[in-house]
Amino acid sequence: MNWFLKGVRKGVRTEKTPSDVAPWSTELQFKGIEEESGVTSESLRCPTSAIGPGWIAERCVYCRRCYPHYQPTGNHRMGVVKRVEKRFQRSFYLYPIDVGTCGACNTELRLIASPQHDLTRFGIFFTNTPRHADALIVMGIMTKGMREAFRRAYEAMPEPKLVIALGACAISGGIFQTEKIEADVVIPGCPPSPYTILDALIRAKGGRGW
Amino acid sequence: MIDQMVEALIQVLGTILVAPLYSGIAEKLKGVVSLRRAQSVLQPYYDLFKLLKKETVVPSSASELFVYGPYFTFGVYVLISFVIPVVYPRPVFLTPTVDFLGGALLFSLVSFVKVLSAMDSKSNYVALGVSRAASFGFLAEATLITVFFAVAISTGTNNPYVESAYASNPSHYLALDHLLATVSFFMLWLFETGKLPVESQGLSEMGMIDDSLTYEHSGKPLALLKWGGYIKAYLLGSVWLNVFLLPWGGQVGVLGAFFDIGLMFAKWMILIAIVLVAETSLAKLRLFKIQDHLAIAFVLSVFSLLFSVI
Amino acid sequence: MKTRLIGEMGGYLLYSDHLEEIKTTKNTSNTSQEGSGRPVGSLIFQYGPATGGLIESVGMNIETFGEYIRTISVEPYKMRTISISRSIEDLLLSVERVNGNFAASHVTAFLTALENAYGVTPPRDVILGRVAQIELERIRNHLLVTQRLTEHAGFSVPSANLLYLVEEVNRVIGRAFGHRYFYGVNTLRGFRMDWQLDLPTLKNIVDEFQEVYRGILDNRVFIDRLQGNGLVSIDDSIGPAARAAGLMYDARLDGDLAEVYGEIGFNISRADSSDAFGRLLVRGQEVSESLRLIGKLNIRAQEYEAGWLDAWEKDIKGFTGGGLGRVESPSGDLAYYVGIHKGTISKVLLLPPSKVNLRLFCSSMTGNVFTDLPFNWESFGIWMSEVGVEFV
Amino acid sequence: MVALIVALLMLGLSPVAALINRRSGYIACSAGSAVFVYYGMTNYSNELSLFYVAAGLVWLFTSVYSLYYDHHRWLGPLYTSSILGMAIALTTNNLLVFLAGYEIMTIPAYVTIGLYKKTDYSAFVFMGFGELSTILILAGFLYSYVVTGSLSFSPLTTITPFMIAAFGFMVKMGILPFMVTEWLPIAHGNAPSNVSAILSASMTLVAVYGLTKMALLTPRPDLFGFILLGVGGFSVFFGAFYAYVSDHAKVLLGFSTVENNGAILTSIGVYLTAPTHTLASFSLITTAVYVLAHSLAKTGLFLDTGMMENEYLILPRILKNRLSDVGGVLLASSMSGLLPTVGGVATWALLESLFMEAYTLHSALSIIPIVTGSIIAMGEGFATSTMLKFIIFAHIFNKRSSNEKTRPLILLLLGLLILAGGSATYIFYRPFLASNPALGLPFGLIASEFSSQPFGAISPLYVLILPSLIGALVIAVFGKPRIRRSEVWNSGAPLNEAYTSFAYSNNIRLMLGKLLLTHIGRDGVKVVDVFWSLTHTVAKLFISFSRHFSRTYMNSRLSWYVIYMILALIVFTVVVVA
Repeated sequence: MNWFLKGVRKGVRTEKTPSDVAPWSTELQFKGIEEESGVTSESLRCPTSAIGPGWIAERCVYCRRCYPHYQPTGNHRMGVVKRVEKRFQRSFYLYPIDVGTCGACNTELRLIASPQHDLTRFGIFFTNTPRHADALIVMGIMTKGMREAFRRAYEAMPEPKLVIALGACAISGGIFQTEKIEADVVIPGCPPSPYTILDALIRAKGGRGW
Repeated sequence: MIDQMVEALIQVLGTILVAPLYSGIAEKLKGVVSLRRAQSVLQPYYDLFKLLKKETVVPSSASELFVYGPYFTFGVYVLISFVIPVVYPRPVFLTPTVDFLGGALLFSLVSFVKVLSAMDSKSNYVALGVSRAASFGFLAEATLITVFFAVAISTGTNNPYVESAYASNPSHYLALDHLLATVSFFMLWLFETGKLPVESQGLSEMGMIDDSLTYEHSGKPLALLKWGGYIKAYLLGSVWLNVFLLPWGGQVGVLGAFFDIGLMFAKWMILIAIVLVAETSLAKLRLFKIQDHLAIAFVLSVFSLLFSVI
Repeated sequence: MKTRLIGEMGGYLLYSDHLEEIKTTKNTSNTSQEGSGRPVGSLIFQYGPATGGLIESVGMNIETFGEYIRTISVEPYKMRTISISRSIEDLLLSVERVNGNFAASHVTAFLTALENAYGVTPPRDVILGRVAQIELERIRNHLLVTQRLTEHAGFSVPSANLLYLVEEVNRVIGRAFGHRYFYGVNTLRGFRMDWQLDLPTLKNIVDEFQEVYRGILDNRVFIDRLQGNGLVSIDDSIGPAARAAGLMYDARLDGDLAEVYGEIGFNISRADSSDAFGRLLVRGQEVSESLRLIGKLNIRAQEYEAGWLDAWEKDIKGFTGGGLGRVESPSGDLAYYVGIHKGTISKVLLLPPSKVNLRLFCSSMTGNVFTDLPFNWESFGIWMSEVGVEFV
Repeated sequence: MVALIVALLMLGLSPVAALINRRSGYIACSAGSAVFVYYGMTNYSNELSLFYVAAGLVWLFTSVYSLYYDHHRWLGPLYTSSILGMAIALTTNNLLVFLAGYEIMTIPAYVTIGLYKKTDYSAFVFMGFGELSTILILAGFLYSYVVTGSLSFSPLTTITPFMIAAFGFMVKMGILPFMVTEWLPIAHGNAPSNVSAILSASMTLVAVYGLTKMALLTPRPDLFGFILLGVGGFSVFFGAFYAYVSDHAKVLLGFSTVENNGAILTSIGVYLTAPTHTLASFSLITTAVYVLAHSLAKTGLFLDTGMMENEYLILPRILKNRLSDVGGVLLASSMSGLLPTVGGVATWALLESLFMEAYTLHSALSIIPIVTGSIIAMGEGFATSTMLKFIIFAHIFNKRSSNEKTRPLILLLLGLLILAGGSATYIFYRPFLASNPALGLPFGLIASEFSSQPFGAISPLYVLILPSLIGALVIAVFGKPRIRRSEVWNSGAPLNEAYTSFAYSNNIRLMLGKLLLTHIGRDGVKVVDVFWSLTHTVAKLFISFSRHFSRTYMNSRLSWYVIYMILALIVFTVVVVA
């Protein structure tokens, strides 16, 4: 009873529009004085050669060495959706698999379930078995131990299904410079903020984004 | 004859089609109380609709049982919805197929087939959950039987419809045996539908009991299992409402049948409210404490039996 | 203060005041022992690597004859190797990503090791800044752990409320440091900070946490899941696990930052039960303590000219040596040893707290049942990411 | 009548035939059994005739099965003569001939177990309890002779003979606290499965028959009836309970027989104590139907174990294929008392009659049927879990398939019989048929009644048809699933070790530790079967006695042992007939 009342009293805390996104998890833009072509990954000592020409979201790990030439714009909608699956419009179940993360992607992914973000209002849910899943969210660098598990998880999922690569490690090898994982949806960031993740997920199922 | 058929149709469709809604509402409210905007109340329908369109992945060594078991269990649930007063207050077409006890036996038939179908996948996670369900089964099944008899014995008939009418009489309603049975059945309902404090639909595989029965299924069979789950919750819940907690207000006649669907909605809002409080203020019991929960329910039902004859 | 054993790092045993080579190999395997041989009807139940119940990938081989856990052995499936043969600044970026949730602790320990190697001490403001980051990290982690516990108990309202607070902490961090996990914040020269730390908001968060925390402690059923669950043998434990058992084990007392902590008046938090419940109690107290400490720091962004850094950049031939850095991460002692040969980094040893906690977890699982496993697991605050890392 | 004579002749010939040629013996036996069934059906006088049908069917299926199973020269003659004994006991109206038949049925069983013994004492234990049973029955019969002055079954004025004999029969039925007599010899003596089947299915059936027959002739006693009722209830619970925690296939089935006999005993108890005549006759029919259900299903399941190489469910190696799988599932569902099978009808009827009695008594006495009913309800819960365990670990969780057709086919036939039989029970409940054309049930309803108006009703036939019909409809509406095969999901790792039957029932060991005296040690979980530890002491005494006996008179050589048995048999028969 006690907690029921507390819950009612506290009320709904889901936010209507995105707000308060950490700058260094958003899109970077050239703000330098000289020509953009003048600055390169080498000249800025970019550890993942994410500069030139322009800023390559997939590679960036936000080490800020390119600052002040490149500065955050505050735009979190960086996800790239290569395949839209309209059938998941109203019911979209995710099975996350961590193939070698530092743990930050995992936490940020969990945080899209926080009352502020509340993935369920978009008809998105986590599930604990690939059999019930519509999308496989893969994060981290592909380690030897997890390669097999990743394959099995993909095998275990019924068609139609999406593969979503989350975070710089998965989509480009990130700071560890390992292989990139092929996916239908690519969500850049190190780690991507909950806003970036939600936005991409919504667009992946045919929505207008967040 | 025709009228009964129409009434039967309304009752059965009113069960199959409306059942998911109540789960949807309950989940929505639970979400709202836990600080979230939460999903649409129609979410269960969306899920079912999507699953019906998806492919079905079958474990390599599973047989037809795995694929078609769910179809059968769904059939049994539909049959039960003919039998017990879940919408319409009078017997409808095919109602006499089984009496109250027969209904209980049909429920255990369902769980029997469900378990075999799930175990056919040979998954250890399914086995883990099944072994738990099996070891609580003896109390659950017993309570279901005794609680159904609790009313049977006070009325002298095992016909649920007569019992409903009988309980609507205030003097019978307030009798100790009826009250005990009511409490007992509610506790059982919490267990049967995987509600707190017994179980909660979480992500952790280690805590699964009922969830394990759908763990390996996918596509259409999964849809039918989930749908069957909604129907089961609706059937048992409605029996509790119509025979135990609120045995009043049922209207007869074809038009009455339509009215009854609305009435059931009203009654269910009350049940959902009760469950909502339970679900949001309780935490999950330790595994072996669940048998205490069930033992209490069982003992209560036995007491109600005793009080009804002495 | 008496010496205590912390753990094993690459062929050495780390004590609170020195490092010594291992002569006799003692069993530090992640396996709990009961009896020998396999009883009739028992099986090895494989849980993981890919689970829905745990945040990270981890494999557990549970020997059971049904519900009752006889022995358990944990294997980290995601093994990452970090090459030390790259620029020290790039290496720093990798160290940040050893464990994202403890990034500040890792970077601080690593940098402290370097600084000790070169025998320099950074300005006070830099050290205060690092302390602040570690304490913020602690608050977030303890909130997260509590949230996980309530989630496993199906305790929906507190669980949601705590997740809300975790997100809020992240936002406070993000506003002040520009990044929610301190990535790219710390450099060899100090640390970057864009805005003042929003202390009032942080205070509100912690106040609300305390309210929730008291609320869940009132719930008998929830407490029942934790009490008597995961009793550890306290002798060689660390961090909250040790303090839950009433020990004075805390790197903030004997680690590299002990001095600063001493000056700002750090009080150790302890409990008197070495089970999951005790660990929750300790975390509950530490959240408030961390807030108090942060309040006293009033940090501001700072860069400094690290003398050793220039030396290193000019690569003076023949600088050879090593340094040890140890801090108290949210889950216990975290230590780095950095060896430098002729001006380049030749060896990095890591002792992550999760490695020790993992051993404690396994030893405390025997006799438990499956359903209590997640509670015990979360109560240690283990992160597999830092266990699976290897510097080559 | 002709049929009976033919049947008895064939059965009588079969042992002789078996001595010459095993197959011919079994064939004769099968034929005889078939005729016996025919006799039972055509001369359907009262519920007792249903026993004939049940027994006949058991023999028929077992004998046909034995054609493809038996692998021991002694087995044929012993098996067939045991059946002959049962036939005699079932069909005679003379007390002593009954007893003779009873012995002819039992003694070969001793020998078989003696021949197949793994542990020396099992045969003796079985013999000991067997003889104890006989002695009690004999005493009961003699007393009845003293009372009535006739050696034939005839109405009695006192219940004492019935009481004495009842205990004798209960020993044979393995009713609590004699549970051990049921499973121990089968398991430890490891009788061949076809003998296990007749031991567990039809030998107890004969005991039940005797009990019922006596009951019919006795003025309905109140108190004693309630005792039987209660004891039956507890046997159901403990039988099912111990079955659930057993991992030896035959022990499990043996305990399940205890459970079923308990239910049957309860049903007889209801008959004896029923306040109204209607209820009495209802429960009598129920008794017979329960016997039918149990005999058929139990036979099938034991024959199933005949296809096992290893009798421990922990690592079962059973020759399985689609046929035996389906058959096994059907049999198990009947054993768990699920509609629409015969077992389901029986369970339903038993519970109804118990609670009807509670209602009609409507006094403090109602407590007994209510408590018993509740205990039985719990037992049924265990029974379901137990049968699931058997099917899962004997059939689903093992991959060893075979393409043998015959024996699995027999299993399937039994399964189908038990499934269709549920609707056939309609015939036996003749006085209790109802219908409701208005609601679409013009026929097929069985109504439970304690007086004029019905208490409840079921229609096994409709339950048999409707769900599958609706299921088919669902397929028609939503279509068949689009299937792709993939390995089982084991959280990303290959599935190396499968869940074991021991682990399946371990929760109960941990939860009900007080009842099982569970002890978790370095080498796993140990539980103590309380009743076994009781009876074991009795058994030990008997063993030491018979050891001594056999050493002195039989030089512990089996042939002598056998000869002694046969002599004993002959002598006994002579004495009786003279």
